[in-house]
Amino acid sequence: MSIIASTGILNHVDGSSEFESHSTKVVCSVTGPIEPKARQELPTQLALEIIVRPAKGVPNTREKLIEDKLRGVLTPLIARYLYPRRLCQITFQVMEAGEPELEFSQRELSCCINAAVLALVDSGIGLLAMASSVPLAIIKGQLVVDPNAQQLQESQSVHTLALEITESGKNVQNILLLDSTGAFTQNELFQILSQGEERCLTLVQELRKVLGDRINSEIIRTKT
Amino acid sequence: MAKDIEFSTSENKFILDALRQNLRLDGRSFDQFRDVDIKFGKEYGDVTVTMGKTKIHCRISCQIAQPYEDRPFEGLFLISTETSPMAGPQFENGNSTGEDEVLCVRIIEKAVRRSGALDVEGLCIVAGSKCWAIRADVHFLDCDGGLLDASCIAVMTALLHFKKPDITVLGDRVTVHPTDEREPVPLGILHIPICVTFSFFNPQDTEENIKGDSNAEIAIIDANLKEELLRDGTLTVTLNKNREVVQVSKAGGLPMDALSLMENCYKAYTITEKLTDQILACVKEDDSKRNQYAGLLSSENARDAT
Amino acid sequence: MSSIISIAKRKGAFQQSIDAGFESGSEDEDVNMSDSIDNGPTHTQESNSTEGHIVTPGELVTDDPVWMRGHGTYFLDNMTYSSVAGTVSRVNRLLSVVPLRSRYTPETGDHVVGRIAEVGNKRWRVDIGGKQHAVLMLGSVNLPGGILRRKSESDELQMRSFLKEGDLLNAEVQSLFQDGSASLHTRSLKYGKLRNGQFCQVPCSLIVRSKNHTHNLPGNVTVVLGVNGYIWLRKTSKMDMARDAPSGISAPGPSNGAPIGAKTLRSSDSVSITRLEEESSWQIYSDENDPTISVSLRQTISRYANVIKALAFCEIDITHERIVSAYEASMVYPSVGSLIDREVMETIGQDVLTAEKMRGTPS
Amino acid sequence: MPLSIAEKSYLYDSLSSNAGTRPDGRLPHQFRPLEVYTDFLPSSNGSSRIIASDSSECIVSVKANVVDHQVQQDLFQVEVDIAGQRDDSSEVETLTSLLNRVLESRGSIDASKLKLTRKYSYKLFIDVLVISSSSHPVSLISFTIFSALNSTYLPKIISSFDDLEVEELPTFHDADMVKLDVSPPLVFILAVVGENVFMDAAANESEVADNGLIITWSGDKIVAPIRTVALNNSDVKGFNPLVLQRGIQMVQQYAGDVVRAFANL
Amino acid sequence: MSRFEIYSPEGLRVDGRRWNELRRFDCSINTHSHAADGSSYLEQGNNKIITLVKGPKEPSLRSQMDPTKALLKVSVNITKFSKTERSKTSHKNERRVLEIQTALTRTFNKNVMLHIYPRTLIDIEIHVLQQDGGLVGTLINGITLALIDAGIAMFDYISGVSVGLYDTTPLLEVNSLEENVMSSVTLGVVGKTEKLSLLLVEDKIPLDRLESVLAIGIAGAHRVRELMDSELRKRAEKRVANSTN
Repeated sequence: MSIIASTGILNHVDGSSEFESHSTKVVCSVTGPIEPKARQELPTQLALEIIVRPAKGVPNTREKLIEDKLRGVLTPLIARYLYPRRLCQITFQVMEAGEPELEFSQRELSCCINAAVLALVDSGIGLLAMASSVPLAIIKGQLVVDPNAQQLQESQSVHTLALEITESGKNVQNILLLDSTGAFTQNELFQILSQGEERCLTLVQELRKVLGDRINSEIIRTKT
Repeated sequence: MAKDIEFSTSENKFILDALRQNLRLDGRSFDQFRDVDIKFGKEYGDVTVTMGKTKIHCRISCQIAQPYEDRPFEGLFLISTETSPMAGPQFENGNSTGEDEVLCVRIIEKAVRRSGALDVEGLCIVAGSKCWAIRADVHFLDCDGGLLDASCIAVMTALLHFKKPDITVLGDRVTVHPTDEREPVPLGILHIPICVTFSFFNPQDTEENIKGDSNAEIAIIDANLKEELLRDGTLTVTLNKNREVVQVSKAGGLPMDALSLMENCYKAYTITEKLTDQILACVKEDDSKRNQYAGLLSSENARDAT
Repeated sequence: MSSIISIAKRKGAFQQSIDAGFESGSEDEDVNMSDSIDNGPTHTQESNSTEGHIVTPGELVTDDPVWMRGHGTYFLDNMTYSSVAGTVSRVNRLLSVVPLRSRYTPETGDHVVGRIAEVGNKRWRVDIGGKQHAVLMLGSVNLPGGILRRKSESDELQMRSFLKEGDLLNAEVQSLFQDGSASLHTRSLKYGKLRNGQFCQVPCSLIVRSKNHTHNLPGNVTVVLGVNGYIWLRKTSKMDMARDAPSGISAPGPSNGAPIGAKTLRSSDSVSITRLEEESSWQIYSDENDPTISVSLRQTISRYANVIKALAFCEIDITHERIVSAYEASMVYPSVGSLIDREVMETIGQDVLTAEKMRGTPS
Repeated sequence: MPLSIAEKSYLYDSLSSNAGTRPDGRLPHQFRPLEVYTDFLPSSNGSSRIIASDSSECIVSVKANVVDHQVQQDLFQVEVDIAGQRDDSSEVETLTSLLNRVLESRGSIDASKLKLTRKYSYKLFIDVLVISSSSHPVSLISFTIFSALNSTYLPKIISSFDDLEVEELPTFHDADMVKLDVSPPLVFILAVVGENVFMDAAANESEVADNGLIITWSGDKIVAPIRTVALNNSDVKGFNPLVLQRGIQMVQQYAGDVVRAFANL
Repeated sequence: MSRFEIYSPEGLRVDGRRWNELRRFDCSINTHSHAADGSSYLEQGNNKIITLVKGPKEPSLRSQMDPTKALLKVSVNITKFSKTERSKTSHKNERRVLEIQTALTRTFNKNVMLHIYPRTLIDIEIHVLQQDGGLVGTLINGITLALIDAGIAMFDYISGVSVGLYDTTPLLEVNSLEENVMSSVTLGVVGKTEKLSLLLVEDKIPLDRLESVLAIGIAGAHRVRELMDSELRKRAEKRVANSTN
């Protein structure tokens, strides 16, 4: 259950990342803080423009919904008070959905969250915490962490969990997102939270490693 | 473009002065196309093309649809090129009414769709009622100039690479066979158009350009972003290996001598030849990689059967 | 013929009346390439630089380097080319090409009529029919309270009570900005807000620059002929009478062109009192018309407006004398409304030109 | 065109006085001269272009299609395009709906002239392009439509009228054309200033008008629609009901002259 | 198209022209003297267009104001009735029309002396009343005439013309019938030079034939320039004669 991720892959934006897990692959770019349009401007905080573009076809309500959920996750993560009357554009391009797009968006959503964390760090925009996200599914009463496309289709319920993580990726601070659909019991939900938390913690370590590797490879060279 | 990127006057002057001395900022010669890197994704018709710092992703998808009433024997083919700020802050999300965006969309349209690069008649399933609708989604990931040329390469490579599911037609009933059941079939590609864009600079006054006879205008191939922002005019020539001009677009800009435009067309042809070969080689290589795997599977099956 | 509407049927290409009867030789024929070599208009290059010669864009005007290149030209090395279609003009060493038609280009000293387009910070922006709006600075107008009055902050706040959007005024071009736009002033009693009449507009190329652009016309009407082609017709006021009093109508004396001042004051005491009154009161920015304008005067003003339009229709340069002449010629048509007919306008234009030939006084 | 207050009051006083002096001296019922071009679009069945003396200009094309009149009731369809305005602007939409109302099949126009067979009729697509206009363009458009319809020629039908049992579409003569003979209604617009009404108000007159009246004339009588319309957005006022009567009288008295003037071309 | 012979063995085209013959070219300027600063009406074959130039004038939007030069805006209104078959939909926001507008704007941007009209807007409005092939060339000519009529300074004429390629024969100025069955090239030529401001090829043409197509196109465009020039001179002489009255 490995991920492939890298940062700083694009040249004309302030931060960028690529995040791949199973067959789902997302590229994220961050531009900001920049001058906003008048209607976007917030007097005391950084405004966020979040754009999700699907692998196939034009964006529609499905992508708008993902954008909305992402906004809910990313807004509390960014130190927005640092950049009043500025704008940050966060753009996601889904390269491969890795799930049947008509029914599911869980995999894309959680990959977008992870990619966004990497790209935001890469852009140098102030963050209050790290975050990571994982999709989960319950198949025949059995909990599956990070299900693939096939597993999603066999599931009774699907869930996306995103957690705010602090203290070098050791402490789970808050739940940023819990998005569950399908039929499930309260018990199953608790199970989802505990197993999801476990996975999120390891994932955040992996994200930290990706970032660390990048810093090591670049900073050391410039120091010498 | 939404926001104009602007460089300082001195930087602009430096680039133009260098051009007057036959030099480009990235060290290329005037006629040098950037190296093109083509990568395939996991699925058929998923291609990423990188040219210098320009990166384009193209994704082909297909579904069954109803053909247009006036063209019952043809399938549908749509190329979608929507911009997003990912490629650079000058792009607005989904807004393709800017001058450059419109030209880009129209030229790709003419180069690929109008020129019949894809055999749309081969997409017909049941005349008048069912056909394949092929969709090419072009995603601009990173823009350092040459979006049009790179997009054309990406679309053509992806079309060559793509395979649609096999189908069986019984009367009006169409059965689509999942790709793991039956080997999917490639699209019919009739020719491979390649776009080559020239950027023109006027090293002198406008008066000299209009009335003089020095013809000293500078033409460079495959400009990067900075060069694009400074250029006085542009020409996009689309050719294929059959020595056919597919499309030429010089939509205004710096007036250029007709003979030098012809020269540009011939230069574009050598690039077309080279790129066509590269595209075909890449597709073939990827195909054989996949086939190796498929071959392994089929030999296993063969063993099972015995 | 119906008296309430005249409908004329026109044939062929949509050309203006002025072209009627002008048959081009090759009409309705496809154009053959082969005759292009010989039949094209040939123009010897030497003759092009002569005064009044017609040139078109891209045409070589002269290859003589002694000329200074003015408006309507561009050059490469020794060659001077035309950038507009027009006539070659030479003033001393300055060579320029005057386009046949173009928007009004202001020059310092021009007497113009303008309309307030925008009220801005300490300035008004005035539509004078040019390429850009002209600017009228708050400091360039007379304010109620006399010349010696200093402008104050309260003036900045109540600019709309002096001049507001839509208001018409006449003014002088005080200076030109770098980009060719004009700065106006109304610091003279002959300039300012316009009242008691109606506005009409003609192409600016038909107005000839002269010393005086305000004329009293027969029938108690005064015309302000803006150089920019904006024209104001009004009831002659006491001020108008005073202006013309010392020197008469047709022979403009030195006082006419000069800014109003001591010389005008000489004319009579009653006027000087009027002047003082006007200058010191809000009256100069009033929107009220003279309540005593009679119906017959209104009709006279309409008649003048129509004859000016007739002159413009015939593309005849508009001068004080020609307006009077056209007015007299129009008197054979008792109904003012009949002057809007094409044929009538053409007849009036013709009459004016004939009368001039007979008098032997071309403009 | 915004006018100054002094200009407006001068114009208003002139127009509302007993004499009703117009700025260009016209009589209250007098039109400005018009120039008409017809038949300049060979690919349309009828075309007309009218230029008013203030250079307001309107172009109308009439194109015919054969339709099943069971399915399509409205045999006239007007579409208005005003240069510089969006197709969905309120002015364009109001004008389009008004003009379609004027040409409604069950209205005053005789749509039976378009009937080809028992099944089929001609449907006329009337495209209006207003190149420029300095005052309310409805009258100009209506006049242009009038002259375009009067210069419309349609292919002559050669198949039989009774085709209820016939499968085929009607067939037409290759060269012979028949002149369309409908008498389309004319729309007049009048400006109300004080107690006076004026035909064909110029831009400056419209600017001071208290109100405007749209009155439709068909054949030899006043027909619907009759409505008021604001000619400016600064000085609109109510008016005396007697003025409406005066306006209707004026149209009744002079509309025939306009029709005759067009007929005499 | 079997009824028509596109190019007969005797060398005649569907409308009776020879391969190197232009269509009827009827133009007039100053057709809308009140409504615009410059105007033209042009019939090139069965293409009929009205062009209005308004400006240089004060821009209505601040964003249209450039302190160094004038902003040139071209809008092309292709009417629904311009073709034989009436179009059901408006052409206003079609990509093809946007492309034509951009191409025309960029063509005249380099030819009009925009820098002498800072902070102004030059608004060009074209109405296509009827079209019959080679439209973009006709639009170029209409704009050139109207700009000159407006007295706006420009470096030279730009004349537009289209050339078709029928098998191996270039046919000057295609009509829509020809345009539908063969590839065609549109050129915008600067003055009497061989410089191209605009060059559009929208269908396949053998690379080795392009040069001959361009050659005949340039010759045709030069002839169009002469026709426009003679009309302008005719007008100018009349105007000059009138003003010396």
